[in-house]
Amino acid sequence: MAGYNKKAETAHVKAEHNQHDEEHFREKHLMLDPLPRGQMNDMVMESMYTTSWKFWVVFAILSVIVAWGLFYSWGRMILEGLGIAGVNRPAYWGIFLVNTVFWIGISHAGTFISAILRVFKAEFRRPFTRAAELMTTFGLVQAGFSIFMHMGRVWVFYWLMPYPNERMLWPNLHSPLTWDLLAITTYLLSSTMYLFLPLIPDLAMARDRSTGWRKNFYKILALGFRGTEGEWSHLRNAMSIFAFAIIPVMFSVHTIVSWDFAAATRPGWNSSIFGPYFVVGALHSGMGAVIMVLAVVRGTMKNMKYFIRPEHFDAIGKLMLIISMTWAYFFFNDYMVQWYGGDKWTHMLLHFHESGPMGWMWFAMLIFNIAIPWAVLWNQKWRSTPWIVFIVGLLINVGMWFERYIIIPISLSINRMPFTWRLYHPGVEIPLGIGTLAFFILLYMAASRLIPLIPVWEVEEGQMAHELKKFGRETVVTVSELE
Amino acid sequence: MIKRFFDWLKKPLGLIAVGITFLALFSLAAYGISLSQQPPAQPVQFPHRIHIGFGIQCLYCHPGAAKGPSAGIPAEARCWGCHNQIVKTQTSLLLKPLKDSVISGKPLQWVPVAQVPDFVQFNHRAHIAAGQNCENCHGDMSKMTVAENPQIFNMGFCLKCHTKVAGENHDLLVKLTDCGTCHY
Amino acid sequence: MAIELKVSEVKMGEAYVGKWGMVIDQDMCTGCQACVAACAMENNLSFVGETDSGYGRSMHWIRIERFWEGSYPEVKMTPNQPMLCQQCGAATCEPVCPAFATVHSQAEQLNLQVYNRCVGTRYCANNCPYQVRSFNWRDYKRPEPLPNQLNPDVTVRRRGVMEKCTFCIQRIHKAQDKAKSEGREVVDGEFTTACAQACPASAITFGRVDNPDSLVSQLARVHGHGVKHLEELGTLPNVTYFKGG
Amino acid sequence: MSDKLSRRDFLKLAGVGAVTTAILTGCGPASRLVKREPYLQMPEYTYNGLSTYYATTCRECAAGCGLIIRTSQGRALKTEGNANNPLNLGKTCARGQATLQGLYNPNRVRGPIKHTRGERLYDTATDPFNDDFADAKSNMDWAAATQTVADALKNNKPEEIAFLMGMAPDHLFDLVTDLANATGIQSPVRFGALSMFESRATLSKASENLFGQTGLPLFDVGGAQVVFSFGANFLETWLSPVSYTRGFSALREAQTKQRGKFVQFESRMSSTAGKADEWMPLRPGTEAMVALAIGRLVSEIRGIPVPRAFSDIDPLDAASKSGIKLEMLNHLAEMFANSTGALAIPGGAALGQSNGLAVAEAVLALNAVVNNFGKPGGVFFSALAPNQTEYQGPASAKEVGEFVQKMIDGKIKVLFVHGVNPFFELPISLQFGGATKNIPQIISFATFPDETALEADYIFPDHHGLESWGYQRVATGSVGSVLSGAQPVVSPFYDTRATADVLIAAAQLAGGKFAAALPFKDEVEFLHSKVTPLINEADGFFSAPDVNTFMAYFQQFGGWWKTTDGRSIPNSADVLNRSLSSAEAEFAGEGEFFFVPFVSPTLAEAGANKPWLQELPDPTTTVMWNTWVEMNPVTAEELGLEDDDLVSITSEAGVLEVPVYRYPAIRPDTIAIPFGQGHTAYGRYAEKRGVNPTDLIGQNFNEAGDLAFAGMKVKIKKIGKKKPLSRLESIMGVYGVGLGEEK
Repeated sequence: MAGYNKKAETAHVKAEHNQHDEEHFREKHLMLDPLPRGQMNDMVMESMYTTSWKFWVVFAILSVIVAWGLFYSWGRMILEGLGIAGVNRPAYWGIFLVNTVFWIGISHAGTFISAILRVFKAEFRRPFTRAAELMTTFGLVQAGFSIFMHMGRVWVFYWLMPYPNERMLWPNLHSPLTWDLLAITTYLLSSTMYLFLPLIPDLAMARDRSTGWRKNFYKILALGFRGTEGEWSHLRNAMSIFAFAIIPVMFSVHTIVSWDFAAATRPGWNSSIFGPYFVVGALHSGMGAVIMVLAVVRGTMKNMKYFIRPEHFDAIGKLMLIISMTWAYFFFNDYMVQWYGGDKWTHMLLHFHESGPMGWMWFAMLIFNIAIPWAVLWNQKWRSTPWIVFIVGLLINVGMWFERYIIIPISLSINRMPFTWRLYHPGVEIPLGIGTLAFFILLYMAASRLIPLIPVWEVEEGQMAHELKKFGRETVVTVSELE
Repeated sequence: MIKRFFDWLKKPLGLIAVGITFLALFSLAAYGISLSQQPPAQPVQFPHRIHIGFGIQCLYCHPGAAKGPSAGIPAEARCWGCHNQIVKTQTSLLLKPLKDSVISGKPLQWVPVAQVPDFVQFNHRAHIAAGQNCENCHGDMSKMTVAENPQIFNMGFCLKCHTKVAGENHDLLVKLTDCGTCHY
Repeated sequence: MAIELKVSEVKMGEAYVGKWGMVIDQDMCTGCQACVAACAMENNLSFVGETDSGYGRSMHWIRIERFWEGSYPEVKMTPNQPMLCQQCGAATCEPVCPAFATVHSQAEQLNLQVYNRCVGTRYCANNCPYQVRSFNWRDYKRPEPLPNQLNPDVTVRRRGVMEKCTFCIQRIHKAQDKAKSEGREVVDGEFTTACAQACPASAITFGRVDNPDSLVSQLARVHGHGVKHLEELGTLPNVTYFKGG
Repeated sequence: MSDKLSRRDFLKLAGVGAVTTAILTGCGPASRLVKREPYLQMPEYTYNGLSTYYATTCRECAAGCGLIIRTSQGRALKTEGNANNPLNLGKTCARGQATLQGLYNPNRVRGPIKHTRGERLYDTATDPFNDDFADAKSNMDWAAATQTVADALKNNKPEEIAFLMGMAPDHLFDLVTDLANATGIQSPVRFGALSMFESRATLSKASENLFGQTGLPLFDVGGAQVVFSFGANFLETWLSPVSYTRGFSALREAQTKQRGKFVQFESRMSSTAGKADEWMPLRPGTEAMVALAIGRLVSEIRGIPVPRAFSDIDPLDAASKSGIKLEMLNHLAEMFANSTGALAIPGGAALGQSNGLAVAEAVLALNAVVNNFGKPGGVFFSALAPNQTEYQGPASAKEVGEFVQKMIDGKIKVLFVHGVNPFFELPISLQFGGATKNIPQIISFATFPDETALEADYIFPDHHGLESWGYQRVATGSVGSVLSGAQPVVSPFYDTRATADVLIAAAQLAGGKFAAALPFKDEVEFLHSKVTPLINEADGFFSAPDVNTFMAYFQQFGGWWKTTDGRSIPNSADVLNRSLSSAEAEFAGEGEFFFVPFVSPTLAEAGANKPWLQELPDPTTTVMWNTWVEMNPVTAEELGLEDDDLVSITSEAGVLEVPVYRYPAIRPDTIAIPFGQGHTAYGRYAEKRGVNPTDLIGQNFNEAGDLAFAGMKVKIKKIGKKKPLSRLESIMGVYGVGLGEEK
């Protein structure tokens, strides 16, 4: 199987010389490079089983970080109060909500790739829908952690749930936070189900190819899937319903998150464009995260160079470029309209963003989110190179995190009562934020060794649908409608 | 390892172990709940029943109920006013703590049974003035020896009565179900 | 809730009359902090120590703001501005609380903060344009025997709970209870808030704004040029300021 | 009894109830572990849950405002002003509000202690917000303590026994005075840092010089139309701040009369000056010159011949020396001359200079030119308190200095200290600390473990003001004659004993002339003897047939006062015909900056141990919990200083390290430091916080014997370290610091 790796590596170089070669098509495009199904299954199984000592070292380090950053620090904060964090008057919201918004943003990529691209039959999506979908679920877990950390009395979180009680009290449906809670819960549940449905055939595959505790594990999860005609048709129906249904959920979640800010009577927040602006921002950071994950998976996991090829980085890179442009458009729109609004507090705030003590962050945000993607991603060669897009994805994520930091604690520093203006200096938020990041990676690492990261059936389905045909002297790719 | 453990659980011994663990946890929880429902130990086994039997009014010993927020526990001088004339006080073992307390000047430590959390600002006076009787909340003391609470004073208990009393009177309902009426 | 929330019914532009209100004469206020101390003593406010108080975490329910105009030697201190909860008729803090912990009192027309319902999202504080809410960032300690001084009529707040000026609602209730037990209405001036009671310059006046004969209503009429802060936001504040001078 | 029980009651109610709250509700339901102890014998007027109110007198400063304390079940809950008391009419200041934090202070002296000088009285190792640091244990009983005092009285020559007492003219001062008069021990010396910063002696000396009568002038701010204040910080701590604030409020009353104008002359804008319509930052030391120049201009405007008092002054010269433009002087003079109620007040730092007496005379003379004496909005002599025949001011700094000299000379063998903390309040340059080494026995009656108690051989703690009996004469501020009465509102919290009781008992033990001097059973009997003459006085707020009924009313109303105007009118006939000095003040030291120490309006001399007073923002700078030095931003820039930069300030007398506050309203050649912090003892909240500006004040007096505390020049050096100050204000929002280049 090692031969495929080499081929994939060299495919790109060859392509330059031999544009119309059939062999070149096969090397470049996964869909045109079919392998026997059994072999692909074995490759995926092997990738799950292979763990080097490095994996365990990283795993252990991350576990320690999670134990310290997340659980110990959070426990301390619950016992001592939010005083050990950096929140103050007027920056009542700090990095906790920055992280909440950030992780919800990350989670958007999965749905975008696996639902929207599925609905639009973008074929390049096939090998990495699951890798992206996993990010949705695990990202939302971190968002949940962050928002619960943020609460002053997290032990009474259940008061935010609507449940009948003798006090005759319900959550306040006027409050954007209540909408938030409902939206995030809905999104977490539906995206988990949407992760699970396409996973069933792969779990059944893994069940059939494993022994020991893993066999029991997959047996329970596969729900007795045998691959009969009826099962497949039910599964396809369910998936197409979910793929359509989850798209509005995805859009609503980040819109509602944006309403937490837009619905408030604060200078800088009270903006009607925040909904789409936040959705695009979420996709921006989400696509950046997907490309980082793919680069890491391709580089570290066995057999992945066959499934994830430069063509995929190329395709995602194009998407990133478009999203970056859209984000820039919304940013400019928001900034310009607010500036023209002429409100003195908004002016002061916009000025503070640029030239206040955290002004560097504002410029860094623009460079990372706009300048660098535009400068790099226009070049097909660059955007097909994993390490380059990895760095671009990383910078976009940092930039988007900065964007949320500017919107939340920095904007909160300026309000209509100048007597109370004050800067925000993070405290225990830093270990907690690192903890959520480590926990995300930890979950992902564990998942990569527990569930098939590549939807083999989906890849095979694509490969069956694709064909190379000669049209005169030209070799063309044809795709047949499957579903 | 895990598999062996699960296999073991399926064996009779394992099932028994599961059963015992479950029962132990359940009975601990039940014990905890029942403990919280017991009337607490009091320094004197004060029989409300007998005192009410003598025809002593509630307000004789708890006059604060008609005047202000707290009904109050009577000063020992009030107990002693009658009891020092009763021969049994000198001999009864049950009354010894009272006697000792009066002699030593160290007050008895009563444990209140009818309590609301400290974020509830309850006022007895308003309730008495609104025509509520003591037993509506505190139960029929003439049947109790050591005071115990017939019901848990939680918000549902308060609101049930408040909404009932207000009935169709909207202004009264607003006042009686306003958060700020009890919580500040 | 058994009764529906009615905040949304109070719309901007409608004639709104609150119930309790305050008039603050900034020309008289000397900034002496007596009101701040009185409020702290009455309402069991925690002191937070040097580090936290310098980091915007002090628990003052009322603060006295002053700015500077001009530069030396023509510098002037702007009139001291006691800033406290404005008890808005259409408060921005209320609709954003997910738990109804910050809720409008229909009976007293005040913005209540129900400590025991608060889950600590701090949205209300973000959304308060006056920035008058204080959050219990920690369990601030009162070493023994300082707790002896705590007012039993006011709940002692713990960590993770928002708090703010209540217009001394415990005094309102006490006065109402007393009046009711005597079979009469509360008389204007019968009681007042701790800050107004202490103020040596009598810059703060508290009373019923819905009663045209009360002292606050009279003062508002006599002055005639009172300012309600950030009124343009439609918050319908119940505190009127006179800049004077 | 009731106090102890109800304290426990409370602990369990609020303490256990609040602290052991269940997790699920946060504020928590009351715990089932709560125990309640009933009263053994319930006071007949008490009901559980209902408050009882007691009238008493505020002891936080010497003004003598009446208080009503709300108590419940033996606990004092809240301070309210006594609306009957004509001095404060129901109002209080911040310090009065916080008096309960003194009563329930975690660091109090808990019983009589035989003490080694310098030994710590409480643990200071840990965090002040923790519960667990213990005060020193009492190691003797009160019988032994009384015997110690008796021995001290008996075994020393009377003239070698001295009393150093607080500023308040109270019953204890009367008792000690009686004792001194009858036995020949030294007359008690009354002193406080406030009297030093108020320059009381200068004010009364100037009155004596001008009007031929000693007394404390009373300025009717409320009745005036235009008020010129030369350094008098009457809205902060000066003489009787609550009463003067009420006057200010009346001055600004715009509903029924024209709004009065107010001009303040001082080099640093105090919070009083912050309320002024015009702030005149004159050069320190030129106050007398400016006052005389205005006087001259006023008489010119009014078209009267320039009186002798103002004849020597050249307004142009005054203008150039003081830094106030001549047009401005003319404008001010017009304002003063054309007003129907003009008033000029001397006070504060203006008098605390080498020419302080001249300043006071010049400013008082300014009143003479508009002849407002005895008129509404004018100058009066304060009403003498009911059982007082002549004005008795506290000792001036010079007299204290003489007292210290006696100590150094070994002429004092026993020193009793009550109500004053000389180790903290007196400048180091007066050498009180060193002088105590020559005294064999020091007995402190301190309620709190202050610096002086730390250097005493015995500490016999007095009750807190709210636990004690007494009365206090109101020295100034009221229209009528007022004797504010004090009574215990709670029973003593610790094993403390009223100093009056200790002295009476000790005098009985000492026998002889001591016993004869104080022939009383206890403090209350002494009080009865003192108020008995008032029963027959006319015009009282109440009258009673006998002393017991009188005392009952006295307690109920919180004192006794006359309903008539007790103020007397100064004899101003000769004022303008005197020649008045317009000399500039002389400043001690080499430095380039004038140094103005001022009393912190929220802490004053004894507030530092009350945590809520520490957390009150200063009215001008909003700094909490610390000391700062105010410096003009221009000066700071020249010296390369930012906010919070530590600087060392050097005067002839000493060195201090303070963080900088760039204060926009201070002369560039002046710096100012508040007095109130810098304790080395005095409880966990006071200790090791800030610095004491008296360390910089040298031993210079003005002609009236008051300390020339504002007569120093200092040098400033950057240290290069920072000490961030806790401010309530936003440095970004108020000063535009850190917002970017433009604001």
